[in-house]
Amino acid sequence: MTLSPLSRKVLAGLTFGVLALIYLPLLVVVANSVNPSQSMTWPPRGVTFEWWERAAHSSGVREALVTSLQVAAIATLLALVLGTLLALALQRYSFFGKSSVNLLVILPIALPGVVTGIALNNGFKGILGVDLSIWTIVIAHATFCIVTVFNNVQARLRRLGTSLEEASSDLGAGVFTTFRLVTLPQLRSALLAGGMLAFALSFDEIIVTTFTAGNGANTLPIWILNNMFRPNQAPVVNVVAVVLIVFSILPVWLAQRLSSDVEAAH
Amino acid sequence: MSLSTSAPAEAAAVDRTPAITLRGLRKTFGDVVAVDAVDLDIADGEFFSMLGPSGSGKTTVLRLIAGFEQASAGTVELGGVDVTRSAPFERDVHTVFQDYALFPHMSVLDNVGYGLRVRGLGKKERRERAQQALDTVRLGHLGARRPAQLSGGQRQRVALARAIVLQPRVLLLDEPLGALDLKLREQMQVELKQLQRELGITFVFVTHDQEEALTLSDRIAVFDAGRIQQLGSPREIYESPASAYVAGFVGTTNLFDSATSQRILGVAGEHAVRPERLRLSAGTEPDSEGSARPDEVRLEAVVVETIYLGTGNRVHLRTSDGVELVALEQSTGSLDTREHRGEDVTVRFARADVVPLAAGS
Amino acid sequence: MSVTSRAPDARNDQAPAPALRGPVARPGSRLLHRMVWLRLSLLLSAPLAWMLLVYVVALVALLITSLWSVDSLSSEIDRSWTLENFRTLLENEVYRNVALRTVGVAVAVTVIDVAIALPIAFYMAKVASPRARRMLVVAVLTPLWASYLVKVFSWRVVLSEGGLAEWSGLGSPGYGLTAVVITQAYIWLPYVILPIFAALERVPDSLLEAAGDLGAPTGMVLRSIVMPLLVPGIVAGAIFSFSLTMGDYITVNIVGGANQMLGNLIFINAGAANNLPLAAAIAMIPIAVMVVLLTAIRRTGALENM
Amino acid sequence: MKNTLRRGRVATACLTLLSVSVLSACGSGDDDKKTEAVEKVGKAEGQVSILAWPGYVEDGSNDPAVDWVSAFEKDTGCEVTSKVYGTSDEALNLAKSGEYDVIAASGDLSLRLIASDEAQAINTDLVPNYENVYDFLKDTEWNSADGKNYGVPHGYGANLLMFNKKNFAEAPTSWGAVFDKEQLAANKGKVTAYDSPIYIADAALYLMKTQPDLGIENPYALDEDQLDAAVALLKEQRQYVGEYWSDYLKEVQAFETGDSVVGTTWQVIKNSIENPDVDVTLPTEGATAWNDTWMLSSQAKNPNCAYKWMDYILSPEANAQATEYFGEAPNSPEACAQTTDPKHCETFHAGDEEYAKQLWFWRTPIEKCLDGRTDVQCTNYAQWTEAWTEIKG
Repeated sequence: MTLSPLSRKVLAGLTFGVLALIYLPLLVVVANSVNPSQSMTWPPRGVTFEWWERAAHSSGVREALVTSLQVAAIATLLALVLGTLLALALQRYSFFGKSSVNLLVILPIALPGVVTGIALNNGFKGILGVDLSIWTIVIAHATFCIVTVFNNVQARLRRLGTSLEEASSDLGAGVFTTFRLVTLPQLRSALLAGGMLAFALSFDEIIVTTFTAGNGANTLPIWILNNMFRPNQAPVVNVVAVVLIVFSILPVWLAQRLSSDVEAAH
Repeated sequence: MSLSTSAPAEAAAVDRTPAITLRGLRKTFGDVVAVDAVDLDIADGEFFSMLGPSGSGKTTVLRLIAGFEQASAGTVELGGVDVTRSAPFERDVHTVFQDYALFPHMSVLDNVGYGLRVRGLGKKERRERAQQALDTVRLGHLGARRPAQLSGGQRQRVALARAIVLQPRVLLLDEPLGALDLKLREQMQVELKQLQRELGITFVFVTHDQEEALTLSDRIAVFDAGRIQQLGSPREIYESPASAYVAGFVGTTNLFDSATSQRILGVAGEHAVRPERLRLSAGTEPDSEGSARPDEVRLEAVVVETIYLGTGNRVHLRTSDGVELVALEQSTGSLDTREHRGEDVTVRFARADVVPLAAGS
Repeated sequence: MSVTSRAPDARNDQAPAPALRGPVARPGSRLLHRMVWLRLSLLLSAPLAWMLLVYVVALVALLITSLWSVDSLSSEIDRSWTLENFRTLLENEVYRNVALRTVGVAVAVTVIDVAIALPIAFYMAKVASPRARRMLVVAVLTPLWASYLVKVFSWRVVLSEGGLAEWSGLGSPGYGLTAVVITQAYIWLPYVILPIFAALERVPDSLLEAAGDLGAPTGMVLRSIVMPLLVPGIVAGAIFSFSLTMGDYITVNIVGGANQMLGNLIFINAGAANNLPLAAAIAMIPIAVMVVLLTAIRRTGALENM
Repeated sequence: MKNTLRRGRVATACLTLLSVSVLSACGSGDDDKKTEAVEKVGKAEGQVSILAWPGYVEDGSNDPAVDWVSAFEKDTGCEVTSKVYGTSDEALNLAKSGEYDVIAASGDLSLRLIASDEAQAINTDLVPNYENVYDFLKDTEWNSADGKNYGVPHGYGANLLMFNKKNFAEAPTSWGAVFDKEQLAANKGKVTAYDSPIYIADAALYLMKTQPDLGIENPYALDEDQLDAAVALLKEQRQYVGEYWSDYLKEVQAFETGDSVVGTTWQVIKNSIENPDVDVTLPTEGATAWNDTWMLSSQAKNPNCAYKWMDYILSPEANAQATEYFGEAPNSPEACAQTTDPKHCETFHAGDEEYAKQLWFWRTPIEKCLDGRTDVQCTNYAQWTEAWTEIKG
């Protein structure tokens, strides 16, 4: 389709304008991480690195960060396995109740977090009699992360068709060999994309986490929530956010590169 | 038509176990009957084609033989062994897919060596045999490439190499030339035929292209609505179509329904005449030459359209009582024998060339 | 139709290498192939058991809890059936107002996000060079990693009196529903851009060009060719932004002024007021809204392609 | 953030409530749950698990400079694990899990813990530092029952009136600044209030002083008519409210920028505001307030370390650190001597009994009227919550 140079320019202008808007509040965060005022009012009153120093020495942040990474990693892993299994079942077979299963997978992300949160909280404590812990967070996160993996894998499977798997089977490969040598490599970039999104969702989730976190299970968002509104801690939270943004660019960029390389090879 | 279909070694063949035996094979998808009670024996080493329009069930039969589909009823035997319930990876047949189905994440050499890999062959032997198979299809120099870097014809040959490297007894080819342009297609036809002769493997070839089927096959099964309409050598199929359907699908033909036959030929029942059997002469001939010879049919007609084909002309005609005819004239070279639109012509053909068709199809 | 076998004219009787003959797959593989239901149940059992045990049980329990009440003296849950909570929801107009306000905000956020995401996703997928595309995706994804709370709070700073919005001369709507809509639209925008971008990426360029060739003007190409292919992506993004907004109670606390949304009511009843049955009953409102919405969308078939 | 029972004037209501709980304690026969105080502190178990408000148990992990837990661990050999909670109700649920030895409870929670047998009586003799605590914090109805002590007091603070001088010709001295229509009109959209059902008590307190015919004796004991009056007052106030606050930082920021100019606050918030125009006062009507109690779980697995903790956190050094960090009045004159800011206790009016007399410490409203009325049922916290939802609309 041919776009007039003008519409191209308008689109480009719009895109970069919105991107600028997206980054504006982040700039505020950066500014406040060096703003001497504890209440983070605008405009900043000067420059101080006190908060950065405090953040560097805060073992609470470090522990929360490690907890968050652990939770996100395990939840993502679970979501990858469960989401892929579901996508294979729903994309490759037809069976009674298929559309209900499809709806069920979407539900945890489609229902508001506060609903999922109290439902799981009530379920863990009231029904299953489980004490809340880091594992209840993992279970809750995995539950709503399944759908991101599921969506990506299902879309890929649909595009892939079955002929590669048939070819492999035709050439003598059994069910598992075919999955390992043919299906899985074809799913790689879809798994990467789905896993990334799942990881990001879990890493920054606060609402469901609030309801499912147990004693001592402080994820980073919970640490932020606990500290954001406390004396002397709020500016440190800004520092943490800035560090997160900076460090997230690398994995995001790498993943993007990796998945587009895989796409290109197709 | 280039193939002799006479069968010289009949005596030897009779007690050979067929490579493929299908009995009462049936496949339904929900309410749709894709394959309906197919019985078929395909001999060892035969080049066998399944011809039919899309949706006629030919590809489903192929997939049933390969094991990608499970038969709803009936049996599939390979070399006398019942494999109806076996998985594709248990069957000693290999398939060349219509879209080639090359693994995009592997090099050409790894693609060809895949079947050897899953059979647990060592890397060295694997590479040697794969290289050999690539050499056979004249792609030995492209082993390091990815499938995406190959042309359509090259991919087609890789798919062939990937299948033959396993030395199957039977090779199934699902419209393998469908995606190629005409020139490449003709070239590949020759290569396929040669390959089959050299390897001595049974080829089961699915196509909707009647010319391709006629050119390549030892025998052809013409499919329609999930059933085999006619089975025979290319010559039998072409010269003696068993039904109006076969006559219409394989080549062009002039079909006479029962009433027309009665009027023109004096016999009831459906009949067919191939266009190249029709002879045309200009003008309505005077009665003085007498009526047609007893072994000949003579009709008067008007030229509706003439189409130049290079090797000759295709002439569309209509008789005075409204019967539409098509005639094929060989080009004689020097003279322009082309009939013109609106011209009156006399059409003759031998009664021997008229094929009676089985009723009801 | 039975057929007599015919011998082919050419035969080559050389025996193939024995190594290549015979079945090579393991018995488990064979069994799995034969039993379609077994394969399916192996695939389905783990995820389905997970979803049922963890999630469906929890939702059903929530529904049951909404039919209980809390004994005011002991603060213990009284497990006798009552529709009292739902009567409260129906009779007290506050709940209706808050529910409508919440849905209104969610709709506004969703509409704004889709409207912004469409041209941007289109530019990213179809206009930008592959290199620029990658950079743009990174640029859209990166803010997801800055903590949600921090981003919301920085909007509070932007929108405050004398804040960045006023400072830059744009003016600020102050704290209130408008601020909530702006902030939520901001927070969820990447979640809407991504699926639409992914859907657009799957639309082959050739399809657009073909439509252009046939003389269709750009606008018509967009409407007749691109939009239908985009619907699943838009639906996915819209569900994201709609449901995430519906369930949020933190943003409205921070920039919503004196307003409250359904999430706040659920949160305060489940936590501070220790009235889980009422919280569960209120939670049925967003559940009902989403189920109706999803069912309607499922009719269009967009859900299967989500 | 804190829903606490008020320091009540009438003890009988409380005793009635407690007699019920004692009966149920006798009937339960649960061997794991102790209700009688021990005679002496035994050997340290090596660990103690604490449930507390954020900022009460700091081990330096948030800020290396803020650490009074490490010293305790070093002195006693008791490893501390802690969990913070957001509301008293959350704390009640957590306490019931039996995983915690010591609980820092606000007034409403302390009584509920006792009523549900989750707390055991303590022997204040085993907490030597208890002696120093201000007498007016001892033996109150939110930390003792039936003549037994169920905990030791931590710190306390009042809910004050904060205002921006620029918006007032003359500094306000009455809660009328946030409840009187005429005074509100001048600051429409810039009024703030504490975002919790317990804030209804603030309105009730104002009504108690300004509309005596309503007969309010205790802002936590409201019959339906009195609650309706308070709700009506708050609904009117709602028209002028810019935002409600429950987060510390939110109010600090709103007063810094001028988004809010008048409303209820804590002393610590005022202290964080750099804007010199913002001031704070204890209005003539008095104010609501909170006081927290360290309690011992009836399921405590480490009672000895728990006793050691209670004594430690009552020590002048630790109490000074914790209350100064949180921003509230310490519990003893000795602690006041230890604060890093020498004026801390002056600022927070620690030990000022006259000041404390004007405070109505948070309590949870229950059906049984806390002011001793028996002819009428009072409204409970669930009704307050519902009312609060309606007020905000």
